[in-house]
Amino acid sequence: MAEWILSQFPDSILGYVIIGALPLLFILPYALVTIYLEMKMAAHMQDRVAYMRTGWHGTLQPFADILKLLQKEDIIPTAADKFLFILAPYLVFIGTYATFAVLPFSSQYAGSELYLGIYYVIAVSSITVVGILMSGWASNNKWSLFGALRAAAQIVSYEIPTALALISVVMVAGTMNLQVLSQQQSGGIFDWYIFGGPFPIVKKLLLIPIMFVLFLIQLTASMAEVNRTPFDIPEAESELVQGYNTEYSGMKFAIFYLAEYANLFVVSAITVVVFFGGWASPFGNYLNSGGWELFWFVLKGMFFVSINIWLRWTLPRLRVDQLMYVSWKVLTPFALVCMILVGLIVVSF
Amino acid sequence: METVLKTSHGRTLRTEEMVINMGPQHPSTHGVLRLELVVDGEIVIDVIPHIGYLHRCFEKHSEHMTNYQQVIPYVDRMDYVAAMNNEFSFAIAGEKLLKIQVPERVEYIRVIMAELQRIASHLIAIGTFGIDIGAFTPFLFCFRDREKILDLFEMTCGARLLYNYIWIGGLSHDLPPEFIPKAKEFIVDFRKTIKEINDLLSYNHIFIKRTANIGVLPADVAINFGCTGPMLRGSGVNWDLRKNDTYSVYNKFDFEVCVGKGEFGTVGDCWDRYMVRVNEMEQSLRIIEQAISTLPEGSISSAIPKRVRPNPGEVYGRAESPRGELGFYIVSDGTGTPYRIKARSPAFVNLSVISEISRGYMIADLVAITGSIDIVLGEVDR
Amino acid sequence: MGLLDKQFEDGNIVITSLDNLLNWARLSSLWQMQFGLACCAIEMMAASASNFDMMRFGVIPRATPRQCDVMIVSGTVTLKMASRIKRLYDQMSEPRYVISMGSCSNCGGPYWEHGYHVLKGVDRIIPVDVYVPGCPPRPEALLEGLIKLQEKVRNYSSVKSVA
Amino acid sequence: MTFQEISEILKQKFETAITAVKAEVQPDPYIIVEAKSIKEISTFLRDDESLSFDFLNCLSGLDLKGKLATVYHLSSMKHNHKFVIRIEVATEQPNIPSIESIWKTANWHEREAFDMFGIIFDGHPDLRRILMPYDWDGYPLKKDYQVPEFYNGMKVPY
Repeated sequence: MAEWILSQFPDSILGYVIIGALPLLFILPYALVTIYLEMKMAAHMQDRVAYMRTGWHGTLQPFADILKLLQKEDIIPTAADKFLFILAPYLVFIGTYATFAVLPFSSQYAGSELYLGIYYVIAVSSITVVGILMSGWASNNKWSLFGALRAAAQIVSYEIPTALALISVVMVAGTMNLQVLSQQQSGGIFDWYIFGGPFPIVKKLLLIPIMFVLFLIQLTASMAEVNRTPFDIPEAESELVQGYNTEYSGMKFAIFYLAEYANLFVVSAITVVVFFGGWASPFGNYLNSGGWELFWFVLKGMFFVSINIWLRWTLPRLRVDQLMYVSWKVLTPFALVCMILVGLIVVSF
Repeated sequence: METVLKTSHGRTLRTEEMVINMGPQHPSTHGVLRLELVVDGEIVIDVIPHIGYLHRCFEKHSEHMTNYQQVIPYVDRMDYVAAMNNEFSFAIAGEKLLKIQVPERVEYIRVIMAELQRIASHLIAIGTFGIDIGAFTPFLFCFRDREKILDLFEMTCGARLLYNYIWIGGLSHDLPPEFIPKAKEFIVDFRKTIKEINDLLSYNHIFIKRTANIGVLPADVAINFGCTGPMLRGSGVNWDLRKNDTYSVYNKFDFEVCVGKGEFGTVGDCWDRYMVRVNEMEQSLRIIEQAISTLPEGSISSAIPKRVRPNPGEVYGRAESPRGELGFYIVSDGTGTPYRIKARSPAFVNLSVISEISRGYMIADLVAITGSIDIVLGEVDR
Repeated sequence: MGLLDKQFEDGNIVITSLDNLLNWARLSSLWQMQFGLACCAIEMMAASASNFDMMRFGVIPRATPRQCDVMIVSGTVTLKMASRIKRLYDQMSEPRYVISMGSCSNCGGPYWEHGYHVLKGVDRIIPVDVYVPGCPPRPEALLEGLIKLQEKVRNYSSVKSVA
Repeated sequence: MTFQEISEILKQKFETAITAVKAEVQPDPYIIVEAKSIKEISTFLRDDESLSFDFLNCLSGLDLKGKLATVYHLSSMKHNHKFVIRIEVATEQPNIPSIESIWKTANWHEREAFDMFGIIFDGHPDLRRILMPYDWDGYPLKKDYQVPEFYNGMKVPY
């Protein structure tokens, strides 16, 4: 698809710009839907109904929210570090947006079919931390600083189990290319890596329990990476007011908001690509043409987004040291053991 | 305290403690409490509470009322989540001063109301404690069931929050006929809610990890600081004015005093204080059940004095409010106007222990400790 | 506020619909400041809890003043607290609205006469858009106040100059 | 133990320190003691086996028009009995020793009495205003208190 667009604009940078902007076509509607979905899901879990006044069952509410945030006064506190303060939200969004480059939305489209896909995701998503640290520091607010430092500690720690879990799958698959990973799993639901991948039966059976543990590690760690309850300590409302985005208002806050939801999809999408077949249909070759692939990918992604939302409104929050405990003393050792086991299986079969 | 660290290159790094203000507007301070924290990173070194942001001059007002009954609306507004209990305490003090014997039916209705209010108050305490820990959903479940209690109150006296219902010598309204069936229905429903709260929050692994062994208050410290109510009972001291200094008709009912047992940590930690509240709701239901089944007939207004004019003298009347011992010290000079009324509010005394029990814990724990003390700033500041 | 502020002398149909759209966005997404003072705060909490569910109107509680549109002053404003409320109001970003909930913040309520430490009405320090009477007002009354505020926002024009 | 018995014990022990025994005040009688001996008496009341008043319920200030007073409501969890002590001092020199070291409850209550009545508790570790702002003038609960017209530019009376 990328070649086709480029061929339409020979000798021009325009083609690249269009390719670069394509994920926005997805992110904006997705964010609107997810904001609505989150509030409605939460409300129905809590015996409420939430938005009812804007459109049918409040469906237009996200539009109203965004439109209102655009109108709000954009405050830059006097004591803030102005340059960093303005840059921070964009940096957070860039970190998230850049990962969209390698997400294979269908077999026809992926921004870039990078050979180091997973490696790239792990590396680029860390830019978010820099943005958050900047926002916390620049706000010149003690609570924001707390939030930023917590966020840095948390995201850095949780990248290790995530990376280990992903690398284990890479060892099995033999590729880091997310598109190739998806292609490997396109033979129906039992070819997905969560069910051992497209391998002979013995290897498959050995891999299934390990893959399951790896999936749980990846799910937990990814939840921590997007700062959501039970791991939402960087913006823990009852402790740190709003954490690192306490001083942000209007448009800048909207970008933080957008980045948070976009990031939520990125981590869900990575889980989907690595363990749940990416754009592959669960029925093998049935319902597997172009449009359906996009549908499956988004559907699976939204499923994990919903799981995140569900857990957020059910569980209490962890404390900082407990959070570190979970990462360094539970997830990382388990991931390491899994990695060794995967290595043994790969070598012996 | 300033620590100076030497790096391997011979440079010096200085670390300093940070002073940080929590409140008066902060999501976890339950109103307008202000805590001045001295922190070393996440560790709380010292807590200095500042109160008075809701000082509404209750004592001055009561000295200007022309009648003791007029004080009751102000008493309501002291601890606004447990107004019935406040009125009850004040009525006890007033009746002791005036030497009034109130009819049996009045006492029964008062007990029913006080216990319903205790449940409502504990529901708020549990719900907001949940929010402090980060669980938002239990809060809404608690408020949903609290509304059922408020409906019962509204049916009886027309108000949702501040009732002016219990007067010195009697009550403002009798129970409406549909009260008893509704209350019975509520009791059945509410037993399920307690189970739901336990499933969702009390025995949640993360919740236990966050609250057990946190903010441990030893029994002797609790007594020395004058803590009462679930604070004191959470520390394992079996002390409940309803049993130990029986007032009204509490001696006719069979109920247990819930104490903290240190099930998941040390006796006197946040989880114990929380659990005492959950268990007390169950005991309150038992009291209401018994009171409803043996409710005597009679008048509710026969003992209300036409003119409240006590002899010169003074009295200290106390009762067990959801937060602990709520006492009223009344000095009368023989006129209809109280010479001096001092409220001994449990939340005020309980809060004074906060700096003692939160040193050395983390900021997140401090939030849990503040939540487990269950303060109502209207009562702290009066 | 924005660049368009008071730039157009007379409204035409485009500007009027733009106005309507902007006002619609503002009034449907009034984020509320999580800020309780006294008794009324409990009723405010009840209004956002299950039975009344203020979120139907698009009201979400936010912890920080920067991201809020409406401040519900719920309860007695004391002299010690007054300067803090003023500061919080100043920290809110425009356009901002204030609902004064309950008699105490309207005029001092039951504390008007002998309350030496009570500010007799929050409108002495910050401008108030809607007053909700009652001691305390029922949650329904607060919702009514919110609807009144929405009406007020609806009739405002941020683009046209006021005649 | 009843009020009579407790006051008898105290009378024997601290004969000179007790100014008056107001047994006729109903329903809660009290004794008046001298300010300077309150610490000794408190320590005795707390530590004596048969009395063991381990709990200070309430400490209230009181303006008696010309005199200021503090009232201590004590009770014992062990024996379940109560006792009331009062100290009266002149308004001009309202100094009373602090009993914060004996019952910690007194800490905030004494600060409150200081805040509201201007009673000065000698030996209190942290005698600051507690409810009113630090820059407030006067002691509001005194009977002759005049409400100021303005505080920090805000009009105080209605």
